[in-house]
Amino acid sequence: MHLSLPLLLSVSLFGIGVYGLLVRRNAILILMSVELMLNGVNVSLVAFDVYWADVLHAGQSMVIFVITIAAAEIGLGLAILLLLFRARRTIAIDEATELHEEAS
Amino acid sequence: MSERSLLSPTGVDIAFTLLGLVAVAAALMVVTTKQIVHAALWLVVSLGAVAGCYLVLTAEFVAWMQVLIYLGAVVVLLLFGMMLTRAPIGPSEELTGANRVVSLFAALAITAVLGVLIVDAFATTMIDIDGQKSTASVMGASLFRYWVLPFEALSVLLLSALVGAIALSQSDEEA
Amino acid sequence: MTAALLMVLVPAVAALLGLLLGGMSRPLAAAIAVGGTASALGVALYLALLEPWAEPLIGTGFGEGTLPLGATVVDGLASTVALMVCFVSLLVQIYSIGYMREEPRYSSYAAFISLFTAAMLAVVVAGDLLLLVIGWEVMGLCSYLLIGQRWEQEEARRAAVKAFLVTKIGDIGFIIGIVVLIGATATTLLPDAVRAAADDPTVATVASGLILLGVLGKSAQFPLHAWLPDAMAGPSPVSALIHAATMVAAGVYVVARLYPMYLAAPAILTAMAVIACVTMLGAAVIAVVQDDLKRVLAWSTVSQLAYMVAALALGARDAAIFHMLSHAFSKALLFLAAGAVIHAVGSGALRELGGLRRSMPVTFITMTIGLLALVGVFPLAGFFSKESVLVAAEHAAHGDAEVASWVGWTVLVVSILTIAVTAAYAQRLWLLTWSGPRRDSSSGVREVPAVMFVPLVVLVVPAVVFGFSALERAWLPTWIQATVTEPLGTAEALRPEVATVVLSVVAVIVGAGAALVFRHRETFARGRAGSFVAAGFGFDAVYQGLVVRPFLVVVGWVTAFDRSAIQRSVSGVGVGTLRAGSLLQRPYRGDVQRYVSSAVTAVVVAIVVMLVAIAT
Amino acid sequence: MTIQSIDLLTLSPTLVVAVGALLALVAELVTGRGQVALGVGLTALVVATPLAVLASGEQTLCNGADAACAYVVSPLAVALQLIVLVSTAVVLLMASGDVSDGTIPGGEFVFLILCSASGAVLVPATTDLVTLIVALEVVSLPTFALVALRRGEPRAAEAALKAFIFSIVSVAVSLYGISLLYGTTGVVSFEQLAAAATLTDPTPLGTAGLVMVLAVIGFKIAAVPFHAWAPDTYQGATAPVAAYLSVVSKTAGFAALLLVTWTFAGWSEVWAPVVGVLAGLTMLIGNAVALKQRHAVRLLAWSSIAQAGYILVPLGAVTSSVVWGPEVTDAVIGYLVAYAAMNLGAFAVVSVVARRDGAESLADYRGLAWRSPWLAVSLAFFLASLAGLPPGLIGLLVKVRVLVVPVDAGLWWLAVVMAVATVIGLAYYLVWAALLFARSETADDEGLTHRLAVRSWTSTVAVAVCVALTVAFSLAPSLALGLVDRL
Amino acid sequence: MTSSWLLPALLVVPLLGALAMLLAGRGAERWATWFGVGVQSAGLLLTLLVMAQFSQTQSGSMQMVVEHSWIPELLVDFRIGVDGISLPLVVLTSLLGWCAAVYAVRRVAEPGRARAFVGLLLLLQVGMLGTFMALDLILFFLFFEVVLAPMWFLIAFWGSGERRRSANTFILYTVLGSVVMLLGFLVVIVETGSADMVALANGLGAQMSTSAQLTAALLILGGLAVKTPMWPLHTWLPDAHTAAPTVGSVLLAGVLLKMGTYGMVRIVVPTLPDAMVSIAPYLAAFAVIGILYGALASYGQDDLKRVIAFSSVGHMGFVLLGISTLSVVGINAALFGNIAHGLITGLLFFVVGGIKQRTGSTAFADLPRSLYASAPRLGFLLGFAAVASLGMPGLAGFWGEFLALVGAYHPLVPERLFYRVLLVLAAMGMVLAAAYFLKVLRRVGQGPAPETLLDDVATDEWLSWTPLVALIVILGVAPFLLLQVTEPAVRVVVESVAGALP
Repeated sequence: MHLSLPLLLSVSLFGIGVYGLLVRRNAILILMSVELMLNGVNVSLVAFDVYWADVLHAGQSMVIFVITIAAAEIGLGLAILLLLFRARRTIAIDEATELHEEAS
Repeated sequence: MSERSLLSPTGVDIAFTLLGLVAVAAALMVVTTKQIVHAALWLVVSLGAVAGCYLVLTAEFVAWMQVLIYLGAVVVLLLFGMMLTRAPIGPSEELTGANRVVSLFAALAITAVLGVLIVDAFATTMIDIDGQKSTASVMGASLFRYWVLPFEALSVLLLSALVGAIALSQSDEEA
Repeated sequence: MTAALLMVLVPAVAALLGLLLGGMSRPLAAAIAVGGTASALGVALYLALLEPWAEPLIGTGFGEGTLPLGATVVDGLASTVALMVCFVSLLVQIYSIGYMREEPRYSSYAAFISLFTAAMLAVVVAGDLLLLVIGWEVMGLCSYLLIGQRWEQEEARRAAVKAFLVTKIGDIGFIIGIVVLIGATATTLLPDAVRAAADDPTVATVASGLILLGVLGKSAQFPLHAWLPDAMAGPSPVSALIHAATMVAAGVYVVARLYPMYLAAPAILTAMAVIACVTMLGAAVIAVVQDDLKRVLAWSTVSQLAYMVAALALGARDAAIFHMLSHAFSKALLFLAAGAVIHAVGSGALRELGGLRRSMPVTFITMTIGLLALVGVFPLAGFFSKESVLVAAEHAAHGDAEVASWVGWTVLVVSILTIAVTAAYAQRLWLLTWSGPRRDSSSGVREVPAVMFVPLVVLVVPAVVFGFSALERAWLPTWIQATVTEPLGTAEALRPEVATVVLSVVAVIVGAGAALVFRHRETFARGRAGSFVAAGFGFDAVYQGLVVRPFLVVVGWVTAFDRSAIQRSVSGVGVGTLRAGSLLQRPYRGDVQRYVSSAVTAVVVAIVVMLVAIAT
Repeated sequence: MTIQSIDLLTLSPTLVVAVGALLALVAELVTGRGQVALGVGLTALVVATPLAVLASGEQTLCNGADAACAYVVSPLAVALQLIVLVSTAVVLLMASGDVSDGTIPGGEFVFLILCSASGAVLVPATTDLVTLIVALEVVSLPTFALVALRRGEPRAAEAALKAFIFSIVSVAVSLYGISLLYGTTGVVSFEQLAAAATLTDPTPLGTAGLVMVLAVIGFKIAAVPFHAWAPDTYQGATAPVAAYLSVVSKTAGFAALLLVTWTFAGWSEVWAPVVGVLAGLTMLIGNAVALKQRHAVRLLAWSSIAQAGYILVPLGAVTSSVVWGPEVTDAVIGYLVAYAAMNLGAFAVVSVVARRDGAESLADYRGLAWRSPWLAVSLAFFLASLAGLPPGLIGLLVKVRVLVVPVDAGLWWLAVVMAVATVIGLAYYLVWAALLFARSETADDEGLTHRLAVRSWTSTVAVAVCVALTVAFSLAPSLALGLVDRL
Repeated sequence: MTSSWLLPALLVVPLLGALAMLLAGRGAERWATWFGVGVQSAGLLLTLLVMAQFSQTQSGSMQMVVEHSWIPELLVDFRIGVDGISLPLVVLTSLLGWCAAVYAVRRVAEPGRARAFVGLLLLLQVGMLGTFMALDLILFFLFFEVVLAPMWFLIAFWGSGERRRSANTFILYTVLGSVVMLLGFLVVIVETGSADMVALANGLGAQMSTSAQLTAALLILGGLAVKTPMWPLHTWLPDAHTAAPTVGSVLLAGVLLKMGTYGMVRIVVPTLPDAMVSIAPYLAAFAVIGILYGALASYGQDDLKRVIAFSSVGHMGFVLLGISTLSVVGINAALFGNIAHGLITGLLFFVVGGIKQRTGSTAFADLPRSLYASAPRLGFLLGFAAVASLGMPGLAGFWGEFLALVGAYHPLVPERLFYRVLLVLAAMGMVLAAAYFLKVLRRVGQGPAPETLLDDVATDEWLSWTPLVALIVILGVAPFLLLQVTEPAVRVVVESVAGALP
């Protein structure tokens, strides 16, 4: 099987995640886009792990760790979002701009 | 494994390509759909397709982990998040932000650059799939032989995420 | 500590004491001043007794390793001039006691005069070029301070600054000259430096030319003469001492001291001759039309100094020194007498004087003798000294001097003419002051007190007797001819010659006669005060236009440039940074998505740039 | 199947801190008072410090013959661990005031800080990219919760969100970079990667991967393209948390940078120019924007961005003539140690004044010298040190030590940019120092003094510790500049 | 055996004094200024001891050297010592510090902050003395910077007029200069591997390649030129002087400016001879521009302090000319000019401070006239200081300028004719100097008889000023007293440059 197939998949997932991250106004959709980016990374890691037939399975172990990290992050991210929602009734990113530079 | 150009795929290639296309299409829908709930559902489809890809790549344990944690826990969490933040059910216009052009340019740029690099580096390389089985036992062995430190560190990470989330969700009234 | 240095330090210490203690009481200040000058005269006499003309007294200075300072040389020339300086200073100090009775700040006045005496003596006995420069500049400072004594009046303030700056312009040449001399001959000792410079014509020309600038400034020769007439704003004793006898003569003395170097630079000598002729005649003509008693005498001094410079230019150093000494006595006498008249009448304008013969007999007699000496009537000192200059001019005309014969002829002719004009303004001065109807303003005039007219009488003696001392068996030639820098040759006497005597007598008669003829003309008394000539041939306007105004324009440019260009450039940098700060601050409006998009773009750009860099 | 042999003593610093976190949480649940949790936390840190020094040079979690160990404690690592431990202790001291008056829940606060600290202690000792990323994640995740944990400040959530999003994006980018590096070399451990880097020239994919790995490091040390979150997050968070972010999390970032740059020393022509340009931009933008600040914590945020620029300079100056080695690392560690002391001190004083007088903007600091002379003098001392102006001697000496590297490498533009940046930096530190001693026009001096009484003694101890450290470094600079050789 | 505890004591005494002032409670306000005088007197005593122990014959070699390593990582050793070049400057600093302390006893601008004022003065003293004694490049740089913070505080909080803006311009300009100088030092340290000034001076520096020497020299000279100040880097000086309090201006003009020229003679000339030989003509040209520019600009000023500030630019121009000749006479002239300028401008600023205290302002627009009559002694001192400053032979000011001209006649560098042209231009500066000082005396000293009399010089002012007046006269009449001390040391410096000459 061609190595470049999974890599192309990972790059496109990564790119789509970046696009979603930069364009979506709703915070939760941003989290989703980040998940896509991380999945892109995971595909690439697995592909390289299988390609190198790594004895240590560094790639696949790393994927497991990445998945766990993603889960932890989503948990905390949602907690922060809820806090923000409770404070400002909206989770649109471009409205969360109270902290900024005053042009003095 | 004989060198074969990209154009003469074997069965494995075909399966992987199909699953890949499904994943990419679903991902595109996630970032473009007008309805927030549909986005979550498309995410499920995309992650499922990726899990399939892992299976094709003989990364069996990782595939099950993907299904269990991502589809099971993460997406469910996201849905809960949407409910709690009273996301509108029907289509709502203002989901995509203003600087669309810049974001598109940035995303395309990073994809194009990395894509070119990858194709240039690995255009003809093949993966020898048969003969490799990264089942749960194999992964378990390598995890606990080589990767104990990150494993332990992750436990601290999860615990701190847990406590953090709880502390944040306590409303301001009680101590 | 050689005796010469002692002679210099005594008046200096007197000046210091005068400043510190003088404020307490007038008599104390007067005592310190007169005592100091008297003891200086005593030391000068003691030095004279050691026959310095036979064997010059060399004193080494201090700090021999790095910068030797304070070396002194006393030879015949030095001790003679020192005696003259101490003598005249003493008389002026005594005279000032009376003259400055009502004036405020007498103690600082007397102290500055002592300081001046010390500075002049420093120049006279200077054995090294550094002591010479110190004396030279401190003299300028004292002249500035004393001219500005009555600084309440505006013209005194302006005159003081003008005097200092004009002489300072000359002094810059002087200092550069000294620097060149020290640099070229690698020694600061005067005798060695002069001898070394005399051997190398280029150094001699450059150094003597530059030093000449300083001499022109101090001796008020054209073109740096404009300050002397204005200096008359100072008290008369100051004019007598500084602007007649000593400081203005110091220039001549310095040239005499460095004479071998000048002899080695004929071009400079010719220049000196030309300048002397211009100044001589010009000043005399201006003197005729002046309307103030002291300004006439001031222009007369400028003219007489030109005689000395002319003598130096013709290689006759002894004649120049002889004329300098005789002129010192007679001009000091005239200024003190004029001071007495102003003190008595209250104003120096010739219009308000007249018919004072009976009311001020002593001043009348002494001033008349002074005028006769100035004009050069036999047997007074002026006659012999002027004749010695004319004789020197005649010899130069016959071509046996270092300069070209045409120079000798011009000097001779111009001198004769000047004698005539001098006679004219002397006669006019005498007539307007002493004869003629009594003015109402001079009704209550009485003779000045004794303390003022005694110095006048004392000064009459040298004015009369000094002339004979230059003849055959007399002491003067041997004294002034003996200098350290030149071997002691046979001192031929300064005898007048028949031809020049006849010419000068004729000139005197013509000049005096002209004055008598025009005495009834109404402009005679008033003179054309505002006229072009009276204003020194409009030289002041030229000086103002060529020097002062451009200077102020440049000052304006520089101040404007400093305040605007450089200032703005400095604060500009500051303001620029602040503006950059606010520019850089603008993108941070709080939208995290915009931050992230710029971060991601930055990563992509970095990757592309590094790929290109690696590829090359 | 042999389980990795674990030598607990070498691992002890990380373990003690992690266990301390748990104990603190339990203590708060049992006694119900936040101060006890702080006490437990402090003891854990105090115990961990000597252990860290003892563990110098050890290594553990090695498996089998080739002894490729997972946890290696080089002297460099110990130095970084010391900075983390001491700084966290000072942050805890600072936070006692906020904990006692309820703005921060005591137990959770200490737990989260210690979890993050244990990650920060782990980072310098990692030996492969996987553990490195996990450790970095352990450091940063708790900080978002800490930032958000500020009762009575609605903007805290926004601050945490900004930091959170920046973090996950930069982690994602770095992970992708790591996958590319893994792809081109097939290995993740630093030794093997280093061997690969010295043998082969940088491949295009490797270059891209390496540049992308710098992303998460850029986020942690808030260097230019990844700095935008810092001012908003510091302003939104409480002062002790901001202090923690600006010192400990930045130290973890620099530890990662040192490890990555050591690994890829062979490919220095890839990362050195990038780090150099980032250093230049960070110094200039950090200082220039700081000039315009009117809010105390925001100014300190921009100042800490600028200071990160200075610390990057030695690594940016690595060229063929100046190779990655003690000359570069001593400069980085030296500056980091001094920066920790100075910056923590400034934040300590700001936290006291902010809590006591509700002082937000610089104007509130006018005439502080008349109200509390000791606080004002120590703040002026810290600002002078940050500016590099005597009496803040150590600030100047570490800048000199950093400047030597680009001059030695002949990188003139970097040396000149740093020189100019220091001068711009001096400007805004001076403005603040001038305000401290200015005669305060407002007559309400008396109003502020009565509230003086509320000050808790622990925050004074925090300020005192920082002053003592900075003065000690000023008098004996080789304590900071030669820290690594001493361990 | 020259006891080596003297020099460290000279630094430690004011440092302890400053700390005491910092820690002293509010009660110390009353005796703070007297404490300042006590500490400075102790410093002066120690300086006299140093002078006594200093052997004039070997003034070329470092004496009383104290040396122990401080920061090995930066090659920094705490190495201090004194030789013919630095001893006079150390004495000048101690003397001016003492005069300033005496003057400040009853004349601190802000009564409430005497402790801080004295503390800052003592800290300033440590910085100044340290700079002149340091024998290690980085140590020199540290002391060079120690001076900035106290001077900034003095100007910003005790000054007058737009003190804050002037203080900021002063410190930012000087820090930029010193940072540039630091870059130069680092080039030297990196190239030669040593930071010891003495070793660098006799030979180690000369081994550097000419291009490295040139870069290092340009950087160091750039930094020092800001401090000197050399035209066109002088714009901070007038503002700083106008805004500084009297004591601040005295120390700023009296000592801080000398650090620039001292640095050149001690570091740049001997360590980087090849570069110095090629840079010297440009330095001379800038120096002469500075002389003329300073004189012309000060004639056009409308404030007494600004006139004196620009006169300093002029005088330091002469000092720079002296240095740029690279000859024994020239550098001796520069060092003499340093001391003379310190004494004279110090006295001038004291007198102007006295005038400002009595009349409330120093601007010509509202200064009363005829000071000679309203306060005769103060008028005399103004006159004396002005005359000394315009370079009247017989007073200290003249020798610095005259010997610089003599040095310019025979420069060690080949461009001899160029230097002679500069010599003439510089001499013209003297007459311009006379012009603006006489304008000052005419405007301030003279004028119509005054109605009201001002109170004349008080005893503490006499006490503070007489040493300066005495020294100006002594050095004027007997310049060899100072020249004998500096000559051997300068000869050593010039020999190390002579090797680099074509």
